[in-house]
Amino acid sequence: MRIGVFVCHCGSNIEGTVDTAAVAKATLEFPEVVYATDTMYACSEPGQDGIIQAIKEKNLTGVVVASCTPRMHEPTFRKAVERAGLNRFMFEMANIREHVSWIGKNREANTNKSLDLVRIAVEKLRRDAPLIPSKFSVNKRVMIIGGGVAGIQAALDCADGGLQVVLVERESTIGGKMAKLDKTFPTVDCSSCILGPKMVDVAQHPNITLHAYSEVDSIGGYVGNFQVKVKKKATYVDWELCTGCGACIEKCPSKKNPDAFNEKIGPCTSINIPFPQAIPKKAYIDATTCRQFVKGKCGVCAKVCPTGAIRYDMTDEIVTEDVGAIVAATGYDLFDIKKIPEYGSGTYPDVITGLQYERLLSASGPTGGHIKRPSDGKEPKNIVFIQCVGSRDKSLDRPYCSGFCCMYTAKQTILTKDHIPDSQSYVFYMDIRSPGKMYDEFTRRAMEEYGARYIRGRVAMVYPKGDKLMVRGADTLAGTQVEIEADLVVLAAGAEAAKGAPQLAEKLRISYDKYGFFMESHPKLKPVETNTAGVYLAGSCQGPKDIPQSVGQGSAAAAKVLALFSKDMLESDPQISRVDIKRCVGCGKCIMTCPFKAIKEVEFRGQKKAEVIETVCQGCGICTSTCPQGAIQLSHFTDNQILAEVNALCQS
Amino acid sequence: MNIINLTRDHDEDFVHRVEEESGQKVSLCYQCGNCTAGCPYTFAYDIPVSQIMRLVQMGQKKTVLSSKSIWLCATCESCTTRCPNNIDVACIMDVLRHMARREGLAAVPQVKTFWDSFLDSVRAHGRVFEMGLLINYVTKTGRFWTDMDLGPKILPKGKLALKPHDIQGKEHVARIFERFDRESNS
Amino acid sequence: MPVLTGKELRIVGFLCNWCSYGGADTAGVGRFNQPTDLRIIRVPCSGRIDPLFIAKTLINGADGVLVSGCHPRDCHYAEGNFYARRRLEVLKRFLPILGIDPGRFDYTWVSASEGQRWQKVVTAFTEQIHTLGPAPRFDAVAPELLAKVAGAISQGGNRVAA
Amino acid sequence: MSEAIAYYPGCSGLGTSKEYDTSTRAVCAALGLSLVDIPDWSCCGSTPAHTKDHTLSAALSARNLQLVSDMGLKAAATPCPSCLTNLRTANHRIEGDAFKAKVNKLLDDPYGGDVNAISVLQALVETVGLDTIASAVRTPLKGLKVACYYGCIMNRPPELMAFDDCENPMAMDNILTALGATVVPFPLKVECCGASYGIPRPDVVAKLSGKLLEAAAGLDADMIAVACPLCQMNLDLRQGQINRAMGTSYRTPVPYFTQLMGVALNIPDAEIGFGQLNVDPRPVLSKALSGAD
Repeated sequence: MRIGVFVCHCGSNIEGTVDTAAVAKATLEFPEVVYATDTMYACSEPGQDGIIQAIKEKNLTGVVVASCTPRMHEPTFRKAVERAGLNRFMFEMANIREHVSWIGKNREANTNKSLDLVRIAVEKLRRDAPLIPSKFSVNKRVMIIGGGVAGIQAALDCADGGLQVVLVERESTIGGKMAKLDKTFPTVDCSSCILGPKMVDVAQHPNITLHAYSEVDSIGGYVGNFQVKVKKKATYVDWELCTGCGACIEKCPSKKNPDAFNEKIGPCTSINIPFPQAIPKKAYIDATTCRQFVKGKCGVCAKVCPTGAIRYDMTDEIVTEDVGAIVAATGYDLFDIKKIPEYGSGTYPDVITGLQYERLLSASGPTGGHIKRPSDGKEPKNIVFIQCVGSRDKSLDRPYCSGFCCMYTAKQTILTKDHIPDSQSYVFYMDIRSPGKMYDEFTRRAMEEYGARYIRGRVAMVYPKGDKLMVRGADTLAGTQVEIEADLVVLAAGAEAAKGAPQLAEKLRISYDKYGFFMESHPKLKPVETNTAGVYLAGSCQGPKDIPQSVGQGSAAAAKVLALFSKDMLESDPQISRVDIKRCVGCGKCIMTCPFKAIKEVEFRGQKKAEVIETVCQGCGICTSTCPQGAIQLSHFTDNQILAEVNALCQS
Repeated sequence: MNIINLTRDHDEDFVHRVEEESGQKVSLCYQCGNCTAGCPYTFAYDIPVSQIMRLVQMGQKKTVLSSKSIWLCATCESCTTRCPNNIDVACIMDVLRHMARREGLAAVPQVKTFWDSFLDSVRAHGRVFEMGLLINYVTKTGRFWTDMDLGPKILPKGKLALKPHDIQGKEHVARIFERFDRESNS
Repeated sequence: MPVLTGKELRIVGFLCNWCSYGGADTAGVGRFNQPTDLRIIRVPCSGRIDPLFIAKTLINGADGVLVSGCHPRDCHYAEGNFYARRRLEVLKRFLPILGIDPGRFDYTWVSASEGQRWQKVVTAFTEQIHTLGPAPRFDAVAPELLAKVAGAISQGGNRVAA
Repeated sequence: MSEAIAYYPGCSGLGTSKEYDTSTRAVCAALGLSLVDIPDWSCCGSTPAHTKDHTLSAALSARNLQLVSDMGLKAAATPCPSCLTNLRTANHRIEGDAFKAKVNKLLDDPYGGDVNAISVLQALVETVGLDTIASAVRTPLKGLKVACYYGCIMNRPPELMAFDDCENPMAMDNILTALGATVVPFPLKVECCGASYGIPRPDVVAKLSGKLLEAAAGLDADMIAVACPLCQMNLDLRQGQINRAMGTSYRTPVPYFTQLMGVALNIPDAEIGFGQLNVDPRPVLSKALSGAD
């Protein structure tokens, strides 16, 4: 083999603490290295041209680039060597930036370590063989998990692009958090007026299949060919027959259940349609409160239903959907305000969350859009808003900013003044975060035009005094303690990962951070991709986002899916396991351990042998370390290659 | 109001000393004001506790150590309990008192006198002799009216012993103080 | 010269591509300073790591070996790290039989988002190896012994058998 | 009979809070909680010590913890939250070897760090248990409305005290409920009373304790049950000073919770020691228990 080594300066990122020229020079001592040079930016156009030119001029048959992480630019350089006529797998990288130059300033140690990393890359490359990808067909259906505004947008864009879409929603209606909002910032648009038509589009789109009140049970397969089992939870109502007339709701005798859609500040019936614009507009029974289930007798809804749709004997059902790509758009949940007992949430009914306040503001909410405080139904005059409740708080393991609370609080002060002109809003804040088009202007309007009094400081405690709530906080700008006698306290509860998000991530085989938010492939450049091919993200499941950001991501994820499906065949990664049938004894251990069922048993001249199904193998190499004979080897991560790397490091 | 020249008047050594002696990292404070909001003594302070934290961050040794606030903190732990950044603010207040003592500063002298009288009593008897403590404090401060009204309420109940209950091992306790004095002077 | 004599020890890391290698990248992007001893070998999954790699690395003269994969349940390949954990646990128990201080080997789980955790892991492990000092030179380990250990470990690595 | 616990009464237990000490001893004896006196215990140093120096403060506490260790016991209970905080803080800081060495340098007999300090309240709730307490009640406190006030450091900071909820503790509430009393939801359970500033800054105590009396009165509580000698002194003995400063006229009894337990368990009056308090709870108590309101 004739190997060329290219050591990148990455401007001063590497060169600052690594003597790249010395590294390049020293690599010429390595076996089969015939050419070595340092280069300013290996990934730039001149950098890549330099590699291509060297391959041609020096008749190189393999290339090592020592630069940044292969997780960043391995595909870039593979394409470059391919352009020069080499097989793109005759290429290795040494990560001398993230793993060397950025984590220490000792130039001598870094230079030395860089040389070591190039040494193992060379040893690995010497044992690489050209690989040819094979092709497999794509099932051009996409599943969107989560029917909030991000999922709705992704579903509509994919469906408009001609794809078959399966939308899975955990609740009985799509709409997500946005459906619960009264108005949206900074335009004070009516939330259900702008979301409602999109929800209707979902219902009417011929390309969209909606599974509401359903959850993803398990996921098998791989990009282009996933099999998703969806659990359709029992609604106890035959939705083919239900017309959404509401007769059952009117007559249901169990009327005092906490209404999840109204964030539990209003009651609802056991058989229910969450709100008038629900999609699908179908009733479902909550079996935990329904008298027919709890007491064993009632049957009122069955009696009054004009279409005879009630089915008390309905059970959960599993349906399997075959899709080629999946978009996760599972949103967020609110921080549990009971975790801050000094604010009295859970103890004092007039301490509520911002989302509960939205329901009090909403005309379709439990108070018909009149702001009445939960304890006694009185109209509050002094309303205290507390920001950062469960955000930016290390002591609660919620150090991140939830992003949208500053804005929705400003909106709520404006709406409060509109609803109750003689009211006074107070906002305790630490910093106002309003970086968006017309956002900061909006918070200023809340103060300047609507008279909201902003107090820079946090609240230490809320306690009752008579029928008021005493709010004791600080005004750090004045350097003083302040007290407010409030009628209602609204907590801007922060966002956290949706319940069950880590479990879904495990089914999708994508990563999540320590808070349960899904990990994107690259924080800057691949915000809606994941590290699992064919799985994309949209909206707050990746981190807290407001509506326009979520919608943008929904469209972005749809664009990614459409681009993926623009090809009829996909290329598989050829870095997969291969069986040496001379060594295989047919013991079947690899078949048992393969997580993807990618190895099958075949007969070869009367003997059992293992065989890898090329397009199914994902290249994890578990089989290789399981095989007692060393007969099954993961290409480019063979035993010989890894041991050669080990030996290269251990030689002195 | 004074102008603070941040290039010249930032005493970084003071910041380090506070951090070392308290085991706390003062840069964690983002000035939310929760400590001031919850502090029962804010009304009595000359500088609210969140601003004490800010002034420590700014290396304003003299202002901090001459403040009354550090002598009025009762270590009620409200600030420490509620700090969103898990800073033990009460411990920092304690450490600031230690430093002020070493600098010979005590902006609320009667508090320091009371505490010193208390420790003198423990040093002499092994336990606090409450009556002796009161007499000692009154003599040192000249505040003869202190709690005079309480005398008739408490004396007939036999609660305030007129003689100290010395413990047998009071020399052990005295030796703790002696060794401490020696260690702090060495 | 692979390590700086007198300053560095020979520490080899086996990291899975999806979580821990990414975590080490995140640490780099965040400029979280680390000791320079560790050299990382990238593998697709911790399940790809044959315990014999580790044994051979230590026998061939490394002073320490660190393995890191995805957190349990968070494996990119669904269950590779379960296999890894099983095998590595068995290996830990067999190291003394090979005459190797088990303190020279450790395994951990670091996700791609945990740059700071990676910094801590590397720093602590490097310190641990420096406390142990350079590994004693090995005279060739009897191949039969290695084969025996290999057999035992692969038994441990097989879910059905174990 | 549970395992014996060393008993650390604290200096005020010999003086200003005698009745807390006698009622604690009597109640624990009646409930089978064996408290063993620590021979020749000394002062923990209280607030004045930790405001002077942390090593000195820890050494004064550690002397007593080592005496407990010498008794062959693993735990010490104290009725006083201030003592408790000092003993626990000493234990916590001594976990650091450097600090431990500094502390032991001041001591005649080095302390190993092996004695846990808890409050009498915690021992009653966790070692004796609410069921045992409830079944020992002879005179239920039916009709009595009580506000339970824990003081600022019984539960704070939570990492150090490791007992009950730091914002809304319930241990005393639960005990009084078990005794048959009606417990009002007192919102200022952990607000500071003014602590040891009664002597140097009585104005501070008047304001802070005044707020507590006001809140209890606002909830129609017959009395405020307390667990801290300093709180008791500020709220009870200084009630007159508070009334003068705030222009109020409260006469709210402020008994120790152990005294109320004593009533419910039919402990002799001498050990309950209501006569030692400034505002005598007995009139209010007998009125409430007789059902005449």
